[in-house]
Amino acid sequence: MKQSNVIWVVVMLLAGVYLSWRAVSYQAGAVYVAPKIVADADSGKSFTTWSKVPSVESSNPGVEISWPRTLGIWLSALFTLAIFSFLFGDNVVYKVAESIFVGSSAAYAMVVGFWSAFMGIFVAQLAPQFSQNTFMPGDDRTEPEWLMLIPLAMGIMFLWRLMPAGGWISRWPLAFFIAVFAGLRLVSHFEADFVVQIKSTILPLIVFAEDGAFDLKTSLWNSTMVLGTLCCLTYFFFSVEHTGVVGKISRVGIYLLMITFGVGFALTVMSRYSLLIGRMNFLLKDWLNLG
Amino acid sequence: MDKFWNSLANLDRRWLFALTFLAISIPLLTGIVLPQKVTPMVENVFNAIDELPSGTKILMPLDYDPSAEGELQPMADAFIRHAAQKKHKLYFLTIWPTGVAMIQRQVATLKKEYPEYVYGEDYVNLGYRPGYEGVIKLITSDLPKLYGSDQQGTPVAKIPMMAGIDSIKQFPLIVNVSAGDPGLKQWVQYAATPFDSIEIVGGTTGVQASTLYPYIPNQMIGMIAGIKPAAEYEKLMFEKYPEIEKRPNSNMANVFMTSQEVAHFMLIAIIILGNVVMWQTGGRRDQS
Amino acid sequence: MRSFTIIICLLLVAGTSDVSAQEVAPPSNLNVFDVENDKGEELRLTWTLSADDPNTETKEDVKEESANEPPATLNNPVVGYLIEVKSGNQKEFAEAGKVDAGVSEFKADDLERQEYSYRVKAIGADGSFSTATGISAATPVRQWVDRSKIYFGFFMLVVCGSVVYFIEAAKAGKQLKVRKIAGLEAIEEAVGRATEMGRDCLFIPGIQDINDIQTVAGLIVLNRVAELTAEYDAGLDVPTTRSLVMTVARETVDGAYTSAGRPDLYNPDNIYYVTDEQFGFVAAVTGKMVREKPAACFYMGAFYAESLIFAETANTVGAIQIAGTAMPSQLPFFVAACDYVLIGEEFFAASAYLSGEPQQLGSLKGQDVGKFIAGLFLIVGALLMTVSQFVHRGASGEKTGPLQDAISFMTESLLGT
Amino acid sequence: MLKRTVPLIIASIVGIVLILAKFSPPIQSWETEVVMWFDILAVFAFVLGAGNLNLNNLKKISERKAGWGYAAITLLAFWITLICGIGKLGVPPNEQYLGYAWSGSFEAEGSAFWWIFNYVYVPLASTMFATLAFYISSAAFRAFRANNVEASLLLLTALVVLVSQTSSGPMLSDLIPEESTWAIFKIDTIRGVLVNLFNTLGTRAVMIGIALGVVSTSLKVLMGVDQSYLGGD
Repeated sequence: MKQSNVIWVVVMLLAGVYLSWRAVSYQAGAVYVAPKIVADADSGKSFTTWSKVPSVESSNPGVEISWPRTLGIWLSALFTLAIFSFLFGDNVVYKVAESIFVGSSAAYAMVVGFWSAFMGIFVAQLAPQFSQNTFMPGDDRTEPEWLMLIPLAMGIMFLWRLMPAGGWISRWPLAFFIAVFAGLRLVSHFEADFVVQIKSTILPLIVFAEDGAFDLKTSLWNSTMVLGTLCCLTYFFFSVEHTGVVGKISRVGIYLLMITFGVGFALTVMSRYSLLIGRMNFLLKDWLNLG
Repeated sequence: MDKFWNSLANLDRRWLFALTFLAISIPLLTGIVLPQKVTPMVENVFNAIDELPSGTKILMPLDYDPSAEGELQPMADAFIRHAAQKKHKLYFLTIWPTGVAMIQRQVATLKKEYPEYVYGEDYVNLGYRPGYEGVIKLITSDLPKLYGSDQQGTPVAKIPMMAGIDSIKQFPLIVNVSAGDPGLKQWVQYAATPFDSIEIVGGTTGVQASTLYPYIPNQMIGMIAGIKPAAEYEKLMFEKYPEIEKRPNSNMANVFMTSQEVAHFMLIAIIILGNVVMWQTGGRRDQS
Repeated sequence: MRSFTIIICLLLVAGTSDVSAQEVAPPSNLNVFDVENDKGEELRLTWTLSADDPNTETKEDVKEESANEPPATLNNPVVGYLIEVKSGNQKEFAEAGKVDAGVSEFKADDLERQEYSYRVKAIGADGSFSTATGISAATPVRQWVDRSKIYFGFFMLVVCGSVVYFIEAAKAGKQLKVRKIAGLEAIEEAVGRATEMGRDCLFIPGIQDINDIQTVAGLIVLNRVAELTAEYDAGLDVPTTRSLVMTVARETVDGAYTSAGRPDLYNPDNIYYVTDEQFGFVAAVTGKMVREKPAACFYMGAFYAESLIFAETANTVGAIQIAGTAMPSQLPFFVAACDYVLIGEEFFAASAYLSGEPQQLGSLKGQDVGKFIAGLFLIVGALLMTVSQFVHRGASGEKTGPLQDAISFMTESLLGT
Repeated sequence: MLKRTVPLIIASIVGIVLILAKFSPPIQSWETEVVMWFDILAVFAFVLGAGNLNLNNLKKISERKAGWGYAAITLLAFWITLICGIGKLGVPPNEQYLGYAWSGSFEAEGSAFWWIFNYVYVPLASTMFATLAFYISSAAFRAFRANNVEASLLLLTALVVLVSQTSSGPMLSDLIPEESTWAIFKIDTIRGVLVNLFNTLGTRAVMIGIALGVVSTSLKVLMGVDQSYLGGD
């Protein structure tokens, strides 16, 4: 154990030396920004915003290196390595990255929900004057939308569970929404998955070409499509035991499903490797400036 | 010998991880490229851009995010290089908030390799507008309503190449790169299908591709689905414009494709090895 | 009528050739209809294009026949049309919209349910307007029932009705037989094994919110799994990606422990919120798997790319894995990497099986009727189309006849949406 | 009564009304309205989620449980991100409304929240996603074994499609002359049949089954046959 620790320390040190060398001599991970001044004649106010420019423009006037963003690139690279390290076993670095990830992504989702749904819809519709005077100046709503009191009431009912008594009232909004989506999904799945799929599988089993000749290829194709779908459907029958003829048909059905899954698996492989290539490319090019 | 197979049967999967890592990264670092056979669909996409007269206005919506970069960046690069080589006018925009950074990358490529391209005259970055497919529906009839200014906040009235553009019907071709919904499907449905004057080609991920094939060729000229066709596209481009090949990173799809090729054969070998091990050890599967 | 207009135009062109701007020929035959199956806010307008419209068909025909006649006869071609509207109490016409040349229809929306009068003018290239068409009027009508969806509704009623019928029949005491599903028998075995090993059962109800019916189905399965863990006194661990799912899961597990007679064992802390974000959740859950080594993992709900990450990580700690999902794209990964998988419909059926309540089994019988109807449609439809192939063998052109009517009734009406 | 019967009545009425709404144009828009309410309720629910996250981690810290340091890091990351985002730290005002300090987008380039998103969230999420490439290898080694007919079919189809996705596979199979009877064994042809025929038919059957499963689960919820989501009394 001790020996392996020594090896790790040496490896880390070497990596550190290499990275400092890349950072200094090749400006690994450096990000350049250019300023833009936005001024408003009416209020006399002006602000400077900064946006990223390609490193070829680093010598242009006004362009300067952005330390927060350069630090960001380095941090991204370290996070990338931290997540990859989990593949070789749980470790401190991964646990730190995981903790940061969980905390900040939970807050991220809440911030998005807060600004887009809560402020952007709820407050903007219930208190248009307030929202237009503060965070949504471009909005042209004048009258409050009183319907928004319904979700407010439901929200209060839902949060009532934090109270010592009467927490059961929170079941009402939950039942409401579970039922709402049960109804909506019932119709949409029936439409898109049931009706449309049946419709597109209704094909002639025997096909003749324009000139009246028998079209073997299309006939075989269509027949397989129709009969194969029927076999797979048989597999899903619950009230019939899978024995005898039904058993044989459902057997063919499960074989066909396995082929489907085999194809599905392999088709995804290319995209998954591409993800890894993308990450490696970030490490090698964006960060280390290699190649 | 039995001992050997048994140890393989209980192979620590970290060896497989290491193998995958090497299969992906070594080709990336060496930059070796393999020959490609060009398929007809890729040729159609290439010709759609190539046969337009120089200076044609092309709308380039880039709707993807960093996680899809590994698959879509090379084809976006190839589209941009090809279009710039033909001196087309490029109009970038995106309906994904994360697309803004992707456009910045393309702009960087243009600045670096085509210094004669002038912002506002040859290309413009209109940036992101929220609204998903609603954006597409709106700009088919009224572009300035949504895009009153470019990404930098410059009013379109001050951008020479925006003069006279009131809807995307003025673009004979849309070149879209997309990683999901809303994306290529919506551009086909709401822009290319209702308006005969707009043609569309696209680039998308391999996973997305199967849902898009039905639109070809009636509603969409063709598409580049994944790294492999992107590599073929680059080959076509190099044949016609050999000077592009000499630039750094211009053959990214081909380099990535070598990684894919090696990784795919590694995976096939792993599957076969798994089966050989199973036969040799009599199907025992020790889980640790 | 149209040719007459053209002649007049040509005469005008001939007579006043020194004047560059010509009066534009007006469009004609304006018709206004109510849009069917809407809530009474839309009207549809159609008209015949102006003779000076470059897209007017007669011009095209002429062009094809005599190429020597140049399209230059259009001194002042139409560039668009102006639609004007006047509602009941207004006196003046106001602009309702503009369309491009070549377009001969317009949809007016956001209307009240009152009478609207319309007229259309052509706009010339020089910006002048033609005289207006005759005035045409209509009132938007509100339809309470969308008649285009009646067949779809009827079809849905049949399938839903059979599910309801069998649930009620089972309640009334009708005996129903159902086959076994391997993955379900394994659930009890897995909980038992976790108890023996003294390790937890990990249950993930998917990564979607409660508005996804798969999450609801997953929570129903959780109810049965929780009953088992209560009986066996095994540990249960339920990480969720949504606050609402956490809340409902707590109610569910609480109820399950109560009905298993062990409310003392219920600990709400074991059902907790991690983060809304997909991969943040994955990072936390895989970390937990490696550290706490659950003996059984259940994945029941809507899953995306994380399916394989979960399955491969749990495999390294030697957990029994049972998955159920209705995401077709993730089934291959679960099938390859888990011990048992409930495929699509089996996942929804699981709750009925596990409850063992007769009325729940009735719903399965109803689903089978649905599949039977699907199969019947496939067979009848395919046979009809095959017969049609024989009947129309070698024939070109539009297929007609009662056979074709039957096919289109089936695909367009019954299966039309 | 109030705990169980009323929610069940609510569920039945609301669900049926929304099913009918699909068939009645005047009330079709209720769907959008109600879906919007749900998004708002989800924000209210964040109070519970955030409370739970904070309580759990605080408990770990105060009890000095193993790994309490990580709990502290999680809390720190949570609050920093939340404050940066809700407080719009470093967000410049909207360019058209400079007088309104809060008018900028909470994700504006250069803001603190934008920085966290780009340099913390994005690399962590996309790397986690990318680890799938490794898991594919390990799953292929352990799970793709021809033990029985089902597994063999899964394995064989996966192999064929994998070969078809390479460059050299199709090139090799192009050595088969176009006109020969063996031409149907060209890898692209086989791939076409597998992807467009077998994959389609299997997926269709699965989707038809899923639709029926959804219909019956929804009906059970609306009829009150399954009440487990309401918990005990």
